[in-house]
Amino acid sequence: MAELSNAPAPSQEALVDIYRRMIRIERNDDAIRKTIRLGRLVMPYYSARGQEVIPATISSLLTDDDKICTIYRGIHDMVAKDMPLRPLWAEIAGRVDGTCKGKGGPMHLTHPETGVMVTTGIVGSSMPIANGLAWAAKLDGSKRVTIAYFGDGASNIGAFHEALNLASVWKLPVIFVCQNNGFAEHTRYENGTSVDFIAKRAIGYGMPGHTVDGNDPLAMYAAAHEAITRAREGEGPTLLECKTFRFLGHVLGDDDKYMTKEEKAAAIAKDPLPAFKAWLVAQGHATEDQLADMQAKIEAEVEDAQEFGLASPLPSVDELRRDVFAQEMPA
Amino acid sequence: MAELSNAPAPSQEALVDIYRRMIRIERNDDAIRKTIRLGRLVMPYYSARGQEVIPATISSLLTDDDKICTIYRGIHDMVAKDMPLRPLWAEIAGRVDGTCKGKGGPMHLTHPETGVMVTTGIVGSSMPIANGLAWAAKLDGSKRVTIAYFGDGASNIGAFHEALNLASVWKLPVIFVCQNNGFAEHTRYENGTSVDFIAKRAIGYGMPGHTVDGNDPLAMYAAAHEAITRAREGEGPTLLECKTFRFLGHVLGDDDKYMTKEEKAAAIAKDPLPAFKAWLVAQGHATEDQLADMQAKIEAEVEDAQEFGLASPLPSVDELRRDVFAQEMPA
Amino acid sequence: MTAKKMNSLQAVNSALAQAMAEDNKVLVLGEDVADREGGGVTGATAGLSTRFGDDRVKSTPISEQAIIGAAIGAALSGYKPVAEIMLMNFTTVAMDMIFNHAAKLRFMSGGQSTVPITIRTLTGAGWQTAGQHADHLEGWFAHTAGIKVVAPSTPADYKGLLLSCIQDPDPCIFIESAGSLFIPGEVDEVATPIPLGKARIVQEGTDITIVSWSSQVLRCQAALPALAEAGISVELVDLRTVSPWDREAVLASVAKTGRALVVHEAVRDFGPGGEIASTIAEELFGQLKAPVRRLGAPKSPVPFAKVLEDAYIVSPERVAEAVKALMA
Amino acid sequence: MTAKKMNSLQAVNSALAQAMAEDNKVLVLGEDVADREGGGVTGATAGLSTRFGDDRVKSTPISEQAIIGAAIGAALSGYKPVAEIMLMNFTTVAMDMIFNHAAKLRFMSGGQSTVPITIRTLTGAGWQTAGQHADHLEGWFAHTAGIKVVAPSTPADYKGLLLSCIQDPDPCIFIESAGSLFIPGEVDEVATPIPLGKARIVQEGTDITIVSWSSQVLRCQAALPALAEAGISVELVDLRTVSPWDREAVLASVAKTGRALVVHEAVRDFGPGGEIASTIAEELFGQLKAPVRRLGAPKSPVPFAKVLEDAYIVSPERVAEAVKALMA
Ligand SMILES: Cc1ncc(C[n+]2csc(CCOP(=O)(O)OP(=O)(O)O)c2C)c(N)n1
Ligand SMILES: Cc1ncc(C[n+]2csc(CCOP(=O)(O)OP(=O)(O)O)c2C)c(N)n1
Ligand SMILES: [Mg+2]
Ligand SMILES: [Mg+2]
Repeated sequence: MAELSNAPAPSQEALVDIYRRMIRIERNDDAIRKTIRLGRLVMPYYSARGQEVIPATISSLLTDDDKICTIYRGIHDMVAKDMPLRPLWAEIAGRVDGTCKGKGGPMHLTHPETGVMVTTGIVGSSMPIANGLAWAAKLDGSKRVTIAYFGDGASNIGAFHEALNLASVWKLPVIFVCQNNGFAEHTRYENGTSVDFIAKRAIGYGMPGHTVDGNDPLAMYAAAHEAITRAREGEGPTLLECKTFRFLGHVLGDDDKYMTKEEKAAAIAKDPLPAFKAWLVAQGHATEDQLADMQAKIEAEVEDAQEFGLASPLPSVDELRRDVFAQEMPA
Repeated sequence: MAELSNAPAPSQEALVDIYRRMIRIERNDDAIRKTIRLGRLVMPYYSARGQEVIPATISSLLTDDDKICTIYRGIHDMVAKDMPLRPLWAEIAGRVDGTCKGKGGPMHLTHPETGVMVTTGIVGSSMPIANGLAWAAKLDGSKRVTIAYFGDGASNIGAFHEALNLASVWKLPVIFVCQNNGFAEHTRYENGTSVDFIAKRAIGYGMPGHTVDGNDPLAMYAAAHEAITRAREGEGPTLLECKTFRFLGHVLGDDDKYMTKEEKAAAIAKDPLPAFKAWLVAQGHATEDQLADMQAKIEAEVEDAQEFGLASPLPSVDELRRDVFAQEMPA
Repeated sequence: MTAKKMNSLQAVNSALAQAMAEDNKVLVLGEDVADREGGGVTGATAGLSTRFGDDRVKSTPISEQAIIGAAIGAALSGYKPVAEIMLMNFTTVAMDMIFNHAAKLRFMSGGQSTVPITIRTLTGAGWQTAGQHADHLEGWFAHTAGIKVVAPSTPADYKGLLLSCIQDPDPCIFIESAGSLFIPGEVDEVATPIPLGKARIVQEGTDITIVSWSSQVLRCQAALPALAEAGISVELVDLRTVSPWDREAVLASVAKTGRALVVHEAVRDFGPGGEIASTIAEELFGQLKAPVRRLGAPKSPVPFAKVLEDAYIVSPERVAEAVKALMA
Repeated sequence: MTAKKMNSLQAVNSALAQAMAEDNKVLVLGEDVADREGGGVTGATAGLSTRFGDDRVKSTPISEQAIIGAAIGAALSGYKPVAEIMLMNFTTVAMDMIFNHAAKLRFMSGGQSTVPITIRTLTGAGWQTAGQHADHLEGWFAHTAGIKVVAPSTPADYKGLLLSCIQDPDPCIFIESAGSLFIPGEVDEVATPIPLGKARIVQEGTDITIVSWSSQVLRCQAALPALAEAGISVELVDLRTVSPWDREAVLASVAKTGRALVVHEAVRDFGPGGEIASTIAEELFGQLKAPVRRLGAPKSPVPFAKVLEDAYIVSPERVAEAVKALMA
């Protein structure tokens, strides 16, 4: 794990905070999967296990005021952004106390208070909307930034292109964060994408683009710091390509036939979570005990959220007439 | 007009043929405009006056078997491809002898025999369809190529991105020809486009991209030759950005308020038509007389086509029930 | 209130100016909309960027997805963007943003997100722009949950309804149509918003109700003198808002007249008229003196040749004929 | 002919294999469709690339505009491409290619261009995929001139109709729907194409006609036993093709029964049922014993929570209720 020279080193506090976000993502993901396997949650689940570092690091540099737009594979992004877990669980359980009253579900989780503005199930569509959030920040004279999360496959759809071009022409405070996990559903990166590094596409929009090891918190910190600073200072957008891997295939239950056992095993062997933990301890940034304590608290939070979510009432069918328009529709 | 060293020089015959196509475009355009001004043709007209060199040069390297997809500003592309003028005129006059029986009009002229496959009024949409034509050529084991014409403004729409990426991944025999006239309707290049040269976007698709003086037949010949050869030899697509200028604004009648008189005058002063003609004569590639003779023949062809078109009968209203589906719809 | 003679295009410009002056959250974006670009190809937005600043009136690249996306994002942040999609056929390149996002974010977020955008778009046959520039697609949007569909026919309605769209908390698509754009009328300089969802009775009558909207209202109106001469008393209802449509007004009118004709410029087949006609037939079953008929464009793309385009549009003569047939 | 028990997903696979074997101009393209990518996320195209080669079965990037564009271009060159758009909501990102191009090129070219493509797409509520993955948009396409809309409900129809779509000279959108995809049935291994535009009488009856299509047919069928018990003789018509729809069959049936209920999974408001209901009411005016009623989804995005999703879909119980109300 190499520290980049021309970037501010994260403080000890920041490092531990990144780890906190990572372990919160992982513990929550683990609980969701277990609950699904027990049949107590029914939903399509796109686990981001393996991709924790990216949003954990980025979120460590954001405030509640900063916004994110994310995708179906985005619960890690929300948890990293410190979205509370109780309404998250109630939502994925389809209950009234969910962020969206159970109407949106896992692919459309929304929590404006922590800046989780839009979660979309349409590949590529986080980006054009993120521009609008960034435009509003500019109009407000605010220094807040917007992050658009998306996958490698999404970099091949039209919305990517239009969004990056507009962001550059309008110099918007937005960061386009591509979580390149090497696959788009079952399609390997190089079979769908014509360029070796997605970051190169930034050249076509006159904006900076960087390919980063998305499993390396220090590299991610440096790149994210630079991009976020640029955006806050009114210098415009950046494209960050963060290389990573999804350990659990496209959707929970996916049989992974389209990849080799070896490559999967090799990727999992490089799991950033234990590696970063060991590094933190080795470097003296935290003790095993401190981290165990942190983890225990998070597990308690997750358990509480799970119980809360699954105990929350089911929505009334009247909800079909509400929130379609601002005014409730007649029965 | 500099000859490029690493490209085959066009033969004398080719040079004269390029000029023939240019003057055929220009004479035809002139006649269309006059006929509109006389009120004998009613249609939205997007003149390409000033852009003749691009399709004239490219078409000199194509056969009838090669295909083009073009746009509302595309009559020059068709005329360069040697589309016959009689059905062209009948079509823009909305008559039964038109290429499209008067149903498509100027924005949808189609003439498969000369390879004019699709003319679209939707910015960017020539490109995805051109890919399919190129894919078919590959499946057929044919060496034919497809040209997708489009404007600089079109390089900012999603279809551009998706088409270039797919063409590269599939290694299709297609050439993306951007006729960069510096404006998208009333919007100046740099106010809509985030990169200084559209050709740079090719980097993002792992394909060659070149910016060429689109008013210089020799430069265009060299670049087109290279791209077409690549495509014919199965090496995949190329993006050509051809810099040019439209002398008559976006649509006939446009008042050009969005540009300065000076820049327009400067561009018109560099009109490639008289310049190329003078060069041909000076270089001894043709005599004034030969070119005058050629022009006279073309003017006769245009006049004949105009008369033919305006004399052709109006379509019957039954045509609304025909060609919607393969089978005629009941009355 | 001072009224002025203006056409519907000018009424749009006037509405935008009034809305921007009254509420600094109102923004305008779209291709060529700023004055640097001539204030719009038709001039609909002329003068706005000069008056309200380049921050609030922004020309965009040719990127309809990016346009609607930017509008949505700004709306989520408290702004009221008016996005122009030059022509309705180009909504197809932004349809994901409109259908999957603008229309649905409120519901999918359980009411947390509000997307008060207005999409202005022009369409309609009559200008020989052929197959890709003139479709009336209001039926698609009316079938979409979460978006309102507004289709005025007079300058005063263009202005008053656009003002309402801009202030409405829901996304609205505001349809400007070739056949009515340049017809002049009286418009208040400072206008009162006209409520969405309320029809306008263009002419009262007792024999038959014609329901129409957008430019087609004018073609129906043009048929009225001949029908009056034929002794037929027509009630002409301009829906103004296609969705939500004014069921009460329509049903009340047909309950009175006992006959209904629904006329739109859109393709008849599976068109928006089906909703209105079948609702009338269902709700007033047994009370009708004649079947409810629908007129619309044939199932064909819009043709180029003038003679075909004329036949494509439902003319005043065809309206009159259909009314007479229903009275027979 | 040997028949085999298979579900509709397998029937699709079987149809594609048969079509590709019979005609080497048939191509398949879409996201993940080749065997290298697992033969489709659902397995609909499994085995095809291995059997017919990677040239004829091509996985694509996530680029729906490019997918449909490539299909159109290949079709213009004599091929018969079957393009998969994974889910119907994603047709919105390719809508320009479908609506402005595939559907219109024949007309706009005066008959020179022919675009025999088939767009296969899956949709339908029931899998808790929420607001952006389950809309039934057949109404939009049925309103579009130049494209045929096919929506089968049984494995045999999935196969026979898909074969017809592929061979049809016009663009077809072939709608696969969650509610019917995994229901098994008998399918011929080498099947005969089922003609487009012809309805299927699922059950003959004399009291009332139910018109439906796609998965909704199965929910109507599930209501039949209860209705039979209540002594109501129902004629259930599966349209199979939504556009062009089988007017003759529907009108003949309703002329016989005197009552009609149109039921679809799509949103009721401005939905495709409006065309059918208003046509029935118009053509059979004065002959009906009850108003023509329509059932469909509420005007709402598809909700996530199971309890809401269940209420969103028109259940067999609601079909039965509506029938009984019409008989009352
Ligand atoms: C427009 C659109 N097309 C197709 C899909 C189906 N789909 C869902 S996820 C996915 C793969 C996306 O891959 P990538 O962008 O790399 O993100 P990842 O899932 O790997 O995080 C596809 C094709 C979709 N949701 N939207
Ligand atoms: C999708 C779409 N958006 C907008 C338009 C309206 N429009 C027609 S031409 C044009 C400008 C295109 O500019 P460019 O691509 O540079 O081509 P040029 O006209 O300069 O040849 C625009 C915006 C359209 N036809 N299609
Ligand atoms: Mg991926
Ligand atoms: Mg241009």
